[in-house]
Amino acid sequence: MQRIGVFVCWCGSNIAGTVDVKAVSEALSHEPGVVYSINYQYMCSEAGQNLVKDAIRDYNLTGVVICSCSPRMHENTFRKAAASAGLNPYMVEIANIREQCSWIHKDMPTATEKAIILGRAAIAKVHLNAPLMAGESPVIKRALVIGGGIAGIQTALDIADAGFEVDIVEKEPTIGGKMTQLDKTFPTLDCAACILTPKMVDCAQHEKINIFSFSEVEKVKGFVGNFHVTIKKKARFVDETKCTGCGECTAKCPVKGVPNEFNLGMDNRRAIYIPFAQAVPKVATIDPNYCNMLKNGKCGLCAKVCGAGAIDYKQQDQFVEREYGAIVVATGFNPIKLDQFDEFGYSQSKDVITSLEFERLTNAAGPTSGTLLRPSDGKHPHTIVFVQCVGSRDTSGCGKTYCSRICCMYTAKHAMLTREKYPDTDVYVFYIDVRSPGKNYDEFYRRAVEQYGVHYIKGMVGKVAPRADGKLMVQASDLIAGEQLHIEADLVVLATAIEPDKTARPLATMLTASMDTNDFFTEAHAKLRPVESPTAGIFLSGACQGPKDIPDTVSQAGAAAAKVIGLLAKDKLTTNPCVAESNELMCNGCSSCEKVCPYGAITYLDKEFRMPDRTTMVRRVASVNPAVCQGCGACTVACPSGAMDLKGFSNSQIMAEVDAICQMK
Amino acid sequence: MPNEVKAFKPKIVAFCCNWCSYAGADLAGTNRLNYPADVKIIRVPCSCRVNPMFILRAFQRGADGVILCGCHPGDCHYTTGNYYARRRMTLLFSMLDYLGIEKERTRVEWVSAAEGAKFAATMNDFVETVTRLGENKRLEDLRCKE
Amino acid sequence: MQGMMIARAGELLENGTVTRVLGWQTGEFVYDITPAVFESAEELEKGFVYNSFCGNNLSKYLIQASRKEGKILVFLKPCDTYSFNQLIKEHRIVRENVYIIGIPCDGKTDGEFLKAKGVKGILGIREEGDNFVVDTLYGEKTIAREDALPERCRNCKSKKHMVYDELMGEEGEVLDSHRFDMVEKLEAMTPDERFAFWRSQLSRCIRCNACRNVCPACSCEKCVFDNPQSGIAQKAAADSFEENMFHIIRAFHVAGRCTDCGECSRVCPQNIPLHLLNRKFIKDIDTFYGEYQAGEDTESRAPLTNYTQEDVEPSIVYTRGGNN
Amino acid sequence: MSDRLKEQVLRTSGVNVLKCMRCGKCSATCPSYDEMEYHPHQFVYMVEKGEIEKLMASPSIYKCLSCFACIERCPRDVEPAKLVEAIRLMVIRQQGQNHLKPGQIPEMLDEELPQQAIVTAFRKYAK
Repeated sequence: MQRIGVFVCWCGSNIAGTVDVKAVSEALSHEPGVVYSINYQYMCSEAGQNLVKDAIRDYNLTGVVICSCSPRMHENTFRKAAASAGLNPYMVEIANIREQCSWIHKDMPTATEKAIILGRAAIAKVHLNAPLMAGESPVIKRALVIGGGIAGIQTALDIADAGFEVDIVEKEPTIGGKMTQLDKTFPTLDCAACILTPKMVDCAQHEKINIFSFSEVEKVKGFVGNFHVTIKKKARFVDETKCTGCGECTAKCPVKGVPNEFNLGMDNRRAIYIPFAQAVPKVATIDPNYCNMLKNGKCGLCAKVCGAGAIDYKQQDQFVEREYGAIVVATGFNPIKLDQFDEFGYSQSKDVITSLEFERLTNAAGPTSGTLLRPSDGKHPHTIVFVQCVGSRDTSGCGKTYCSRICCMYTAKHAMLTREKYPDTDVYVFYIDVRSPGKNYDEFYRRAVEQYGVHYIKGMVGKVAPRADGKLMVQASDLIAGEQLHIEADLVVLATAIEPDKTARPLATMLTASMDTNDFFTEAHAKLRPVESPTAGIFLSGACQGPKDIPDTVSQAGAAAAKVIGLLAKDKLTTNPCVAESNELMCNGCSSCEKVCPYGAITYLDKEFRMPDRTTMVRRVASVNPAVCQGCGACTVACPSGAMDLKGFSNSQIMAEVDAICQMK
Repeated sequence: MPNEVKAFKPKIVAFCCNWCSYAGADLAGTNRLNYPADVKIIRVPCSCRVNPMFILRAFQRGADGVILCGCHPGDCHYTTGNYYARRRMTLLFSMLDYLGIEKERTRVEWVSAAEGAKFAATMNDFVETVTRLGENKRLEDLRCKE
Repeated sequence: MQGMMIARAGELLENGTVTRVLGWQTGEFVYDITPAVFESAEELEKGFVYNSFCGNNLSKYLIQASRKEGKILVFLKPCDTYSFNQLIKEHRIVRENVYIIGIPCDGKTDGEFLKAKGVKGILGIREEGDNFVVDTLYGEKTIAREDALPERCRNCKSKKHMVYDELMGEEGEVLDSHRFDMVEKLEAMTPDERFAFWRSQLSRCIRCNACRNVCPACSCEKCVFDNPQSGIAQKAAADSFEENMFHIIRAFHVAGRCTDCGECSRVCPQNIPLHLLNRKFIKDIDTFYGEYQAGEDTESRAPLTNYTQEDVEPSIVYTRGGNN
Repeated sequence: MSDRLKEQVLRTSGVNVLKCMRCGKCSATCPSYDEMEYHPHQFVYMVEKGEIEKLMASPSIYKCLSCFACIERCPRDVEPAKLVEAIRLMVIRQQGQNHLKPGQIPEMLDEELPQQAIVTAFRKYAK
C-alpha cells in the first residue's frame, strides 16, 4: 500500500473561489492510502513546495497528489520538489482542478464534487505508479535552419558564432528571402540591401555555416538531439562548385521573356539567371520550363560561353542525408492572392499594385531603376492612394482574420518616401486603425502626417474602378468627415495581408510540429516559450510563427538561436521515462507493435523460454529501445495480448482512473 | 412535498491527448468557457493510447458516454498516432452500433491546442446528446441479468 | 482420400522428409474429431481419419508443433491455409519446419448438426455426389449436402489453397460467397431489433472460452482475460457486462487478422453465431479501407496497423444511411 | 422601448452588430451614399446604440437600393443591408398597430381570395 499525501491548492481565489478546497482535502483524506491531506493558498510557491517536501519526509510518503492547475503548468515544479525530498519524481500526480474545474464551473457544490472525483482519480493512479528513471540520449551538435530569409540568416549566424555547425536549407536559388526585395526599412529608413547583404555574405563565409540553396527538406526522422533529415538539392543544371557567378551566361541566353519573380513579374529575366546582383551563393540557375536546351535540346549557348565549364544539362535532383540535434523553422511569409478582392481592381488595372510591388518600383535595382513610374504607361503618378487592411482582419472568409502587423508601418514608410522624393504627388492613406506600437514607430507615422503631409483618412476604400483614360476612380468613405470620397488616382497601392509560406504545412507534418488554423506554427507557450515548438528540438524563427516585422524577426531569430545553443551545448539529454515496455513472457512476437511505431523503436529478438514441461522453446519477442521510444502508446493498443504497456500511463493506471471517475453514482 | 425527480446527470469520460486536446481543454478553462461538470477528463499521451478496453471498462463501470479527443489528423505530436486511433475507433463504434448500442454514446473529436472554444462546444453538445439518451443500460443489458 | 493421405504421409515419414504428421483422429464417437500427431506409419494406420466430420482447422496447432525438433507434415483444407498464412505473417509458425499437403474440401458437416436434423446413432459418413450418406445404428441415411453443411461451408469463401508444398486432388477457385448476407440483414434492422438479436444470442454465453481456444488468431501466449495484470482479467462472469466485453474485445483483437474460418461458431456449445461479430469487422474494413482478406498473403499490412490520411472519420458511424 | 426595438431589429435581421470594426467599407461602397441621411456604417452603429426610432423615422431606409454591395464587401460579415431591411419591416409592421383579428376573418372570405393574402393581412393591413 502506498502512503499518499494530498495537497490541495487554492491558487488564491482561482480555485478556492469556486471549489471548497477544505472540503476537497477533507474528503480526499479518507481515501485508501492517504495518510496526509492539506490545502494551501499557493502550492507552487516556495512555501507550498516546502509543505510537500516536509510532508514527504515527515510522513514517509510514497506518493503525492497535487490538486492544482493543469499538469502542463506545474507538473515539473512538483516533480522537482518531490525529487529534492528524496521521492521519485514520477510518484507525483496532478489533479487538474483549475483549468478543468474551477475555471469552467460557476456553482460551488458542483465544482467541489468534481474536484473530489478528479482527486480520487489521481489517487487511484498514484496507487499504481512505480518509480521511473529517466534515460539519456546523445545530442548531435549540428543545427538545421529551414529557410534562408533574414530570420534564418540571423539564427544561423548566432548559432554558428557560438561554435556549432549550422546548415541552411533555402528553396530559392539564393538566401536573403523577402528582405532582399525591400527598398528601405522602417523606422530608420536604412536601405534593406545595405544591412542585409553583409549578413548574407557572413553566412556564405562562415566556416560553421553550410548553405543548401535551391534545396528542400524531403524527409525528417528521429527526435530531439537525433534528427535524420533528407535534403533534396533540386537540379539547377549548373555546378555550384565551378560557377563563378560572372554572369556571362545570363547575358548571352537567348530566352529573354521569362517573368522575373524577383521583381514580381514586372520585368523579365533569361532562362538562365542569377536572381539579383548580391545573390548568395552567386551561382546561376537554369529554369527548365523555359530553357530551350532542356526543353528540346536545341541551344547550349550558355555551356559554350561558360569559361568555368559549370553548365551541366544532365544534372539530377540530389538527396543528401544529414543528422542534426536541433531544427529551426524559418519559412517566412508571402502576400496573399487577391482573387477574392476584385473590388480593388487588382486584376483589371496594372496601376493597382501590392505593397511589395511598390517596393520593387521604388528600388534602385527594380524594374524602373528606382523611379516611381506607373506600370501601365510609365508616367509619374500624381495622386497615389494607399489602402490598408486589404485581406487582413477579415472574418468574411475572403481574407485572413488576423492583423498582418507590418502594413501600417510600411505604408507610412511608402507614403513618406513618396512625398519626400516627389513632393508634387498627393498621397492618401485609407486606414481603419493605425497600429504603431513599436519603439519609435508612432513617431514615424506621425512624421508622415505632420512633416510630409500625407493625407491619412479614417475609412475604407469600397471600390476602385479603372477609367478608359487610365485614371483610377477610388470610392471611399471618410468616416470622420462623414462623407463619401471620390478620388481620381494614378496609382493604388494595396497593403496586402500576409500568410505563411505554402511549404510550411507539409513541413509541419514532417516535423510533427503543430500549427494553428492559419498555418502559423504554434509556440510551446504563447508567452513563456515563444520560440519553441511544442515538439522537442523544433524551434521557430520569424514570420512562420506569426506576422512580424524585421526588428521583431531578428530578435526572435536570436532567441531561437539561444535556445538551440542551449540544447546543443548539452552532451546528453535525459529522455522521457514514460516509454513503452514489452513483457517478454506474454509477447507473441506478432510484429503488430512494430508496424505502428512511428520511431522504429521496436526490434525483435529470439529468446529461449523454459516451458512448463521443462523443455525449452525459442520465441520471438519484442524489445523497446527506451532512448528512441517517445511514449505515444500506439503499440500498446496494437498488442492483442497486452504484453506491451506504457510506463506512467499503463493499462491498469488508466483503468484505475476510469474506475475512480465512474464510481460515483 | 412530493419527491422531486432528480434530473439525470450523465457520467462522461473524456480521453484527451496530452499535446492537443488536453491543452485545448486547458485553454477552454483559461478562457472561462463553460461546459458541464459531468465531463471528467483523463489525460493520455496520444489518442492512439486509448484502448477499446478502456472505453468498454468505462461503460462497464457506469459511464453514460465516452468521448475521445486527439490532435487533428496530420497534426499528431507522434506523427501517426491519431490515424491509428481513427481506424480503431471507427471500427469499435461501428461494432457497438451493430450490437444495438446507441451510437451517440461514443464520439471522436479532433481538438487542437488552439481550439478551447471547440472543446467547450463539443463537450456541451456531447453532454446534451447523452443526457437526451438517458442512462446507459444497453451495454450492460446485452446479456439478460437473470 | 483418407487412404491416399495415409499412404503419402507414410512415404514422407519413411523417407525422412518429416518426423511427425498432424492430422485428425476420432474421439469417443465417430463424429467427435480431434487433432492428433502421428509419428509412425503404424500410428497412422491405426488412428488417422479424414472424413466429412474433419472440420477442425489444424493451423493453430503448428504454433507449438513447428517449434519442436524436426519437420511436421500437416494437411490443410483451403480455408485452413488462410489461417496458416496469417500465422506466418505474425511470425508464429516456423515455416521451414512444416510440410503442407493441401487437400480439397467440399464442406464439412458436424455431428451435432446432423443430430439436430434427426440423424441419430451415427456410425460413419461418406460422400456420394451431392449427398452425405450417414451410416447409423438404424441403417443408412442420405442427406443432401446443402442441408447438412453449416453456414460457414455453405458460404465457403475459397476452394483455393493460399499455401502448400504439395497438393492432393484438384485446385479450386476463390469463390464469390454470400457470407455477408446475414451481417447486412442485421445492419438493416433497427438498433432495437439488433439489440434484441444480440441479447438473445450473447445471453446464452457460458464463458467456456472454447471460441477463444480454437481460434487461430486468438493465439496469444497469455490472453488478456487470463492475465491479472491486464486489469480486465476474468475467469467467471462477475457481472453481466463481462461476456459482452469479452466478445467485443475478442472480436476487436482479431479484427484485421481473422480469416473468417468460422471455428468460433463451430465449437460454441451454445451455438452463438460468433462469426457474425468477426464478419462485421471484415465487412467494415472492406468498405472503409478497401478489400482485405487476412491470410491471403504473408506480407501485406493488416488494416489496423495501417492508415491513409484520407481515412473515413469515426463519425461515419452516425452518418451512413439506413438503420446503420 | 428602444431596447425592445433593438432586440427586434437584431432578431429579424440576424445581424451581430458587435462584429463591426468600424472600417466604413460599407459606406465606401454604397451607391446611394449621397442620398442618405444615415449611411450604412451609421446604421450599424446606431443599432448598436439602440437608436432605432431615429432610423425608422429617417427617409434613409427607402434610399437603400438593397444592392447588397455592403454585405458583399464587409470584411467582418456584418451585413448592414439586412439591418436596413429589418428597420423597413419594423416600420411596415407598426403602421396603425391595428392588424386584423382572427375573428374578423370568416366574413371577409371569398372563394377567390388567395391564402397568402389572408396571412399577409394578419401582419399588415388595417381594417
